[in-house]
Amino acid sequence: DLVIPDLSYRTGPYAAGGTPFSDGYQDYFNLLNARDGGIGGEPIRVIECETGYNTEKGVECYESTKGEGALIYQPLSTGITYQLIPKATVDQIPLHTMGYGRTSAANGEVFNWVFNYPANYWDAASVMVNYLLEENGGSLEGKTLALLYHNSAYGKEPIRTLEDLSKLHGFELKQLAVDHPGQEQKSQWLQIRRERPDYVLMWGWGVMNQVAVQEAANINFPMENFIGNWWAGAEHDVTPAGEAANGYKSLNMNRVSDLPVFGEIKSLVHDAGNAAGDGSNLGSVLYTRGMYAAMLASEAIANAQEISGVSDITAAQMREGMATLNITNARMEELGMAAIGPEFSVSCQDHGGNGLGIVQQWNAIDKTWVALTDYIAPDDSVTGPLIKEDSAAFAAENNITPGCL
Amino acid sequence: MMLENQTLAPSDGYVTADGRQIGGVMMDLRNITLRFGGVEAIKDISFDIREGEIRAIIGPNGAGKSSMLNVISGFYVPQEGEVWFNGAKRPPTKPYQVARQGIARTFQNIALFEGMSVLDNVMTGRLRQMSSGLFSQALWWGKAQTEEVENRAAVERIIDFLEIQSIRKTPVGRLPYGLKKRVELARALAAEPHLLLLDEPMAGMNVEEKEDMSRFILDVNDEFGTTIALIEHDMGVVMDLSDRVVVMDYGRKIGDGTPEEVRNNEAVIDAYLGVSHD
Amino acid sequence: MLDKSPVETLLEVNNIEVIYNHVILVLKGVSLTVPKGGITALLGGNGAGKTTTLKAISNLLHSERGEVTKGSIIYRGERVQDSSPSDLVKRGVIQVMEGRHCFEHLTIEENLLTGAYTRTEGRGSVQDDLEMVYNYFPRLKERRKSQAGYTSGGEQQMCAIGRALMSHPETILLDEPSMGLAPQLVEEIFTIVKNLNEQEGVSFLLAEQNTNVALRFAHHGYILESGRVVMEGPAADLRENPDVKEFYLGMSEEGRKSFRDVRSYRRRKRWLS
Amino acid sequence: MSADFLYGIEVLINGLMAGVLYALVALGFVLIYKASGIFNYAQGVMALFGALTLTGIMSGQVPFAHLINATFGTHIHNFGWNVPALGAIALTLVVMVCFAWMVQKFVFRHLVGQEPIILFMATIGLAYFLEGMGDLMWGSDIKKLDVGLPQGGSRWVEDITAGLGGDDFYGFFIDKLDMVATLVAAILVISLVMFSQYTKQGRAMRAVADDHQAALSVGISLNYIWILVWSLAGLVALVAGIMWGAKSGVQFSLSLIALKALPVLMLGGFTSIPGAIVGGLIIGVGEKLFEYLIGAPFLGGATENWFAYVLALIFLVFRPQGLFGEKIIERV
Amino acid sequence: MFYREAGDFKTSYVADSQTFPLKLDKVGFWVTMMVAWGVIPFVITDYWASALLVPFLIYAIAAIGLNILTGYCGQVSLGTGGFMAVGAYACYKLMTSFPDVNILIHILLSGGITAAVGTAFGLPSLRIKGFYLAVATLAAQFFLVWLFNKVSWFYNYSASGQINAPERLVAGFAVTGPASPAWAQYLVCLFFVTLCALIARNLTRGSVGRSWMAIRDMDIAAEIIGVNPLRAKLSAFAVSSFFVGIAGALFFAVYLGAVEVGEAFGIQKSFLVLFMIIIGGLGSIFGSFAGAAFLVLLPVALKIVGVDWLGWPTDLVAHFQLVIVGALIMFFLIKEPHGLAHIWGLAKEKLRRWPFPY
Ligand SMILES: Nc1ncnc2c1ncn2[C@@H]1O[C@H](COP(=O)(O)OP(=O)(O)OP(=O)(O)O)[C@@H](O)[C@H]1O
Ligand SMILES: Nc1ncnc2c1ncn2[C@@H]1O[C@H](COP(=O)(O)OP(=O)(O)OP(=O)(O)O)[C@@H](O)[C@H]1O
Ligand SMILES: [Mg+2]
Ligand SMILES: [Mg+2]
Repeated sequence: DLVIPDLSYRTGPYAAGGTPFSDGYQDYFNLLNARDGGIGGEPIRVIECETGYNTEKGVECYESTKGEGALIYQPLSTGITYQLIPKATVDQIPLHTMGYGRTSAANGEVFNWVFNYPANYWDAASVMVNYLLEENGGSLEGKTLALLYHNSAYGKEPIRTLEDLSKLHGFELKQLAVDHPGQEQKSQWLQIRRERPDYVLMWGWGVMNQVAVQEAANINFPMENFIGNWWAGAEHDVTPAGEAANGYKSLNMNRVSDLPVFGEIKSLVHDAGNAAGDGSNLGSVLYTRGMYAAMLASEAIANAQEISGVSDITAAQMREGMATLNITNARMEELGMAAIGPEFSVSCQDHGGNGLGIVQQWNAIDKTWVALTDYIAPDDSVTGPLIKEDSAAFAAENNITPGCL
Repeated sequence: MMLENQTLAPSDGYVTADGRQIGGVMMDLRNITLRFGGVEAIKDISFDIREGEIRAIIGPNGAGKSSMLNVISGFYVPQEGEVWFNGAKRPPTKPYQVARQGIARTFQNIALFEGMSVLDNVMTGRLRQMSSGLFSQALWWGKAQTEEVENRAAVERIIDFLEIQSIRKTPVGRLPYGLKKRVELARALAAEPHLLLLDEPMAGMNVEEKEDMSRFILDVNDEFGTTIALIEHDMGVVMDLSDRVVVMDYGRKIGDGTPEEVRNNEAVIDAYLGVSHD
Repeated sequence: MLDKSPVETLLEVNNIEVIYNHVILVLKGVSLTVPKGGITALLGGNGAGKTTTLKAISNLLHSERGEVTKGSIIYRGERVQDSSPSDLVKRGVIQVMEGRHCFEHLTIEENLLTGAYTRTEGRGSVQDDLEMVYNYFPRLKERRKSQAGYTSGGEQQMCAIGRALMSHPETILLDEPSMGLAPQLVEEIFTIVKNLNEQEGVSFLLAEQNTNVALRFAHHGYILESGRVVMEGPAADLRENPDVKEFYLGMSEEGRKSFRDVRSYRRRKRWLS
Repeated sequence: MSADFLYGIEVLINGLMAGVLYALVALGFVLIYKASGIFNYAQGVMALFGALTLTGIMSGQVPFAHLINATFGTHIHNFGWNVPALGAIALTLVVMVCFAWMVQKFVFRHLVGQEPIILFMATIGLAYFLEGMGDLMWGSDIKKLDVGLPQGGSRWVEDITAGLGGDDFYGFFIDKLDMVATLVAAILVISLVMFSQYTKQGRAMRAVADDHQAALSVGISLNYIWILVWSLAGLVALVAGIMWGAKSGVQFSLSLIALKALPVLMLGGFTSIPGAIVGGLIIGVGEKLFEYLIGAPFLGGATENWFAYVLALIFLVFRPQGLFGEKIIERV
Repeated sequence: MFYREAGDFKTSYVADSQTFPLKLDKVGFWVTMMVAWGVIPFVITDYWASALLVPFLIYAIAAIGLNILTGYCGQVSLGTGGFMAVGAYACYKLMTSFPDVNILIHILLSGGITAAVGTAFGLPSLRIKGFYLAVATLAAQFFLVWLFNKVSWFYNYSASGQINAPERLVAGFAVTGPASPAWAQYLVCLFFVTLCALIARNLTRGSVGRSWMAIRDMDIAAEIIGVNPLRAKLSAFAVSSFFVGIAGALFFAVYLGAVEVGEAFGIQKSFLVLFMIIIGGLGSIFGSFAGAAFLVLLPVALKIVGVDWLGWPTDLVAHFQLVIVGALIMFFLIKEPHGLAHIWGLAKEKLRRWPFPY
C-alpha cells in the first residue's frame, strides 16, 4: 500500500488552521480509496499523527511513521519543516512544503528531497507587489507599504524580498513585528493609524490574523488596502470580526469555488462515515488547500507509478514522480477541480513551481471569498537570485555539492 | 562620655557569686535604640557581656529581648547606638559576617532547616570552618573530601555531647519540639562560637528536659569557655544559671546585676516577677 | 485513684491510635475523658503525643498527613471523628494551637474577629466579647492595629487565646499556653482560664509542659509518655505522687534542686525501666 | 500642540486601557492567591473555558459532540436553539460555580497545608485538564463571541479631539470595547475590595491565606471559603474571557493572556486587589510608551512582552513585595 | 525482608556519606549503568533515540539543573527555556566560529557561557523572593528569546532566523547533523547526563549543597547562621544554568539539529522542565530523572494506546492526553506531594519494615 503520513495539528494555538487542512488532505485520499481503490490500484493508507504545531512532537511523529514506508511528508509548519529537511534528506523521503517552509528549497539541486511547489513566500511577496503595481497604474513610487509580520522565522521570510522590491519600485517599507501569539496589537495598529501607510501587508497565522482584522476595522483602516498572505486568508480569520471584515483581501495559491469533487467527497466519503473530521469544513479555504495538496501528492504518485512501472512505489520513486510532475488545466478539470491551481511543472532544478497566486476578497455579507484576479506571476528576477544566494549558503554550510540526483 | 570610661576600664577581674573569675568585656552595647516604624522596641539601652560569663536577659513579653539579640546578630540595624565587639567598634556588618566572627545563636521560634536531616542541619553550623571551593566539591576531590570528614567528626562529637545520636539521619521536620530545640543548640555549637546567644532555649520543656538543657549550657560554658547570652522566662533557670542578669521592660533597661540584686530590685518585681520568687 | 464524682462526661477519647504519613505510629492507644466544667491537664515530655492527641480531637490531623486509625472520639455522646473542624467549633470545641499560629497579615483586632467567624449573633455581642478579651489582655488593646506578624511572642500567644474565646466555646483545647510567656503572664493566663472555667463554665483540656502551674489549676491530670497514658488521677493526687514530684515538678526529697547542680545528678524514670 | 506629543498622549491613554484588560485577568489571580496562597496558573485557561462555555451555550452547541460522534457514529452538533446573551452568561456562571465546587472537592481539599509550590503545580495540572476538557466539550475551532458589546474606535472621541493638533493629527483613538472594559473592571474592583475588607467572609479569606491550620482551628471552613473564591475567580475569568474573546474570537490563545497578567501581578503585588489595577495601568502604559518611543523606532519592535517583565522587575528590586503587596514578614 | 539496612554497618564517615549507602541500591545503580552504557547503544533505533531516549536524557540534564536552583536552593525559576536558548545559541556560534574544536568542548563551553548569563539574571534573587522571583525570571525568558530572534548575529544572518547544526565528529563518528547515527547521539547525551548527575550529587552532599538547602528552608536563619546568601544563591544560579546550558546545547545540536528560538525555547519549555522536577521530586536527583521520564514517556504512551490500539481520532486522543496528564499531575500531588522520588523512598521504607508495618 501507499503510506502517507499526515502530520496534523488539531489542538493547540493553530488548531483552527490545522484542522481544515488535514480534513481536506485526508478526505481526498479517502475519496481515491473509495472511488478508485487507491492510486493505480494500490490502496492508500493515511497515518495521522498529531503534532500540535510543536517541533518535538513533529519529530516524534516523523520518526514513528517513517518506518512504515512513508512516501511523502506534508507537515504544514515551518518549524517542523526545518527539522525534517536534513532528516528526510538522509532518510531519502521527499518533503512537500506547499507555500511554507524553507523558500530556497525551490532550488532542487541543493534540496534534492524537498519540494515547495506551487509557490513560496518570496513569490507571495512579489505577487502582492505586482498586484499593487497593477492597481496603481504600474508605479508604487512614493507609496508606503507596511508589513505586519509574526515575529518568527515564518513571519520574517518576506522581508528580504520586500526590501529588494522596495528598492526596485521606489516604495517605502515599514516593518511591524507582532509577538507570538499576537493577541495584543494595539501599538502596531496605533502606529499604522498615525502613519497611514497606503497598504498593509500581513504575514500572520493563528490568532494574530483575527486580531489584526479586528484592529484594522477598529481604526477604520480601509479594508481593501489590507492584504494578507495565503495563511491569512481563511474563513476563521475574518468571521470573528463580523461585518467589519468586509473587503479584507488575501492571497491564495488555489482557487476556492464550488468544485465538482466536493460532491463526490460528500457522497463517497462523508456520507459513508469516513470523514476525517466532523465534515463541517468541506469547501473552506484551507480544506480546499489541503485537498489540493493531496491531489498534488496523488498525481505525483501516479506519475511515479508510470515512470517506475510498479504500483507500490518507494519513497525514492515518489521523489522521481514529484521531480517530473506536470499539472495541466486539462488534468485538473478531469479530477473535478478545474483551475484549482495554476498550471505548472517541476524539474530537477526547480522544485518551486511557477509561484503564481491570486488575490481574493472577503465578502462578509455572503460569507464568501471572491477571487479578484487571475493567477498573477511573481517577479522571478527578484526572487531568483535570493533563492540562489540562500541555497548556496546552505550548501556551503552542510558540504553539499549541488546537483541533480 | 561617661559610659565609655565605665565600660573600657574594667577589662580584668570580675568575680561571680560562686567565686568564678570572669574575663573582660567582650560585647558592649552602647545606647542602642531600635525603632520599627512607630514602635520603639529598644530605647537607649546599654549593657555589656563579659568573656566567659552566662548573661541572662529577662523581661516581660514584647520587652525587646529578642530584638536585642537580633541587633547583636546584625539582623536588625539599630537607628542609634554602637556595638563594640572585642574592644573595637563594629562597623555595619551583615549577619553572616557576624556569624563568621564567632557569634552563634538559636531562635525563639525554632528556625531549623526543615527539609534537611539533623546531621545536615548541624553540619550547616560548621560553614565557618569549611572553605573548599565549588570546583573541588563538584569533583569531590582533595580538600572537599578531607574537609567533609574532619568536620563530620567534629559534628559527631557535638551530637554525642547533646545525646542526639539516634536521630542523626531523621529529617528535622518530624522531630518533636524539645528535640528540635536541642538540634538547634547543636547547630549553634557546631560553629564553635565565642559568644552563644540563646533565645528561650527551654520554652516548652518539662523539668527533666530543662535540667538536661541546663547541663548542656553549663558544660559548654565550662568546658569550652563559651560566653553565653540567654533569654529565658523560667526564673528558676535564670537565677540558677546566670552570672549577671539584664532586665528589660517596654524597651527600657530596668535592672542589671547579679541574680541576687535583680531578684530584690523593686522595679523588676513590679514589672516582671510579680510576686517575689521563692 | 479514679475520680468517681458523677459529673457529666463531655469528651471521651477511647483508645486511639494515630499514624503520620502512613508509617509513623505516634499514639499507641490513648484514652481520656474530659468532664463538663473541669480543667483536665495532659502532661508529658517532648514528643509524648500531647499535641497529636489534641489535634486528633479537633480533627486537625488531616492537613498534617496524619490519621486516627483506631479507637473513637466521642463528644457529648456523638462520634465526632468524621466531622470537620468547623463543625466542631460550631459545637463548641475549639483548639488553641501550639506555637501561636496567628494570622500574620491580619491586625490583632482582625485576628480576634476571625475567632467569631462561626457565630451568627449580631455585631453587638461580638463587639462586647471583643471588649471582654481586651479586658483580659490589655496589652492586645494597645496593639490592636498592628499586624500580628510583628508582635512579640507573648502578644501572639494572648492573641491566640483571645481569638479562641471569641467563638464562645464550651470546651477549649489549649496547647502549651505558657510556652514563652513571662511568669507573671503565665499566672495571669491560668487565672483567666480558671475564671472562665468557674464563671462561664468553659471546660478545658490543657496540654502543658509547665507541670507546676498546670497541676495547680487543673482538676484532673493525665500523664503521657511515648504515646501512652502512663498515669492519671486528680491533680491533687498527682501533685503528691513522688514520681511526678521528681520528674515533672523538679522536687526531690530535699526540696527543689538548683539547676546549677544538674551536672552532678541525673533523673531516671523508674516506671519506664 | 504638536502631533507627536498628542500621539504620545494617545499611546498613553491606550496603554491605560490595555492595562485595564490585563488587570482583569490579574484580578482572578489575586483573589485566589489572597485566599489560599495558591498561585493559580489555570486562571488563563479558566477565562478560555468560561468564554468557550458561553459561546457554546449561546449557540446551542452539544457538549462533547465530537467524542459522542466518534464513539457512537452519530452526527449530532447542535441543539438548534440560541440562548440570549444574558441568560447564557447566567448559565455559564452556574457552570463556573460547579467547576469551583469540583476543584475544591476533588483537588484542593486534599492538598490543605501543602507548600505553595505544590499547590502551584496542582493548578498547572488543573490548567492542562481544563484545556483538554474545553477542547473535548466544545471543539478547538475558533468561535465568535458576540454578547452585544460595542467595538471599534469611538468616532465621538475622535471628532472632538481632532481639532487639538494640526493636520497631522487625526484625533484620539479609543476603542469602545476598552471603555466598557474599564467600567466593568472599576465596578469589579470596588466591589471586591469592599468584600475582602469589610465582610466576615472577606476577613476569613485573608485568614485562610495566612495559615490554613489556624484558620481551620478557629472554625473557618476551608471548603466553603475556597469554593467561594474559586467561584469569584471564575466570575472574573468569565468577564476577562468575554472582553478578550470579543477582541480576538474564542480559541486556544485566549488562555495565553495569563502571561500578560503575570508582570501586572508582580508589580501590583500578589495580594492586592487595587494593586492589580494600578499594576495593570503601569504595565500597560509602560510597555506601550516604551514600544512607541524606543522599541519600534530603535529596537525593531515587538518589545512589549519582555519589557513588561523588565519593568516589573525594576519595580520589584525596590519593593520586593510589589507596590501594594503585603509586606513580606521577615522575622526570626 | 527484601530490603534491609540492618547489618549494613558503616565503619567510617566516608562510607556513611556515600551516594548509595545501601547495598541493594548500589547494585541497582551499577546494573542501570551497565545497561545504559553497555546494552542500549547496541540495540537503539532511530525511533527510540529521537522520540524517547535522547529527549529524556537531555531533559534530565535540564531538570537536574533546575532542581539545583529550585529544589535545593529554593529559587523558583521560569527562565529555563531562555537559558537553554543561551546554551543552544552559544553552541551554534562556537560550532560555526571554531569548526575544528571538538564539539564536546563546545558543549561544555556553552554551559559555561550560560552559567555566566544565568548568574547575571540571578542577581535580583538577592532581593526578590518566592513567586515574585519566579515571575521575575520570566523577564529573562522573554528577553533572551527576543534577543536571539532580533539580533541576526546570533543566527549568522540567515534569512529565516533558524539555526542549523552542522555536522561535527567525535572520534570519527558524526554526533551532530542529520547523518549522525542514533547510538552516537545517545552516547553523547548519556555522557553528559552521567557527568552532570555526578557533579550534582557531589555538590549537594557537601557544604555548598548544605548552604543551598539552608537558604531554601529558611533564608533569614541561614544568613544568621553564617551562610552568605549572595554566594549561595549566585552559585546555585551558576551551577543550575551550567547544566541547563548544556541541555540547551545538546537539545539544539544533537537532538533537533535545527532550531527556532521562540518555538523551541519558549515559555512552555520553562514550564515543562519545572513540571518535571515537581512531579519527580524537588531536591532529588533521582526525581529529576523520574520526572523527565514521566513527562517524555507519558504523552507518547498515551498516544500509542489511544491512536494505535484504540483507533481513536488523533485530535480526541490529543485532547484526552491533556485531560489525563492534568488529572495525573493532580492525582500524584494528592497522593504524594513530594514527587515520584518520595513515593519511591516511601516504598523502600515500607519494604524495609516488611513484614512488620510499624
Ligand atoms: N506531621 C508529623 N509527621 C510525622 N511525625 C510527626 C508529625 N507531627 C508529630 N510527629 C511525631 O509525633 C510525636 C508526638 O508529637 P507531638 O507533637 O504530639 O508531641 P508533644 O507531646 O506535643 O510534644 P511537645 O511538648 O514537644 O510539643 C513526635 O515524636 C513527633 O516526631
Ligand atoms: N520586625 C519587626 N517589625 C515591627 N515590629 C517589631 C519587629 N520585631 C519586633 N517588633 C516589635 O518589637 C517589640 C519587641 O519584640 P521582641 O520580639 O524583641 O520581644 P521579646 O522581648 O522577645 O518578647 P517575647 O518574650 O514575647 O518573645 C514587640 O512589640 C514587637 O511587636
Ligand atoms: Mg522574644
Ligand atoms: Mg506539643
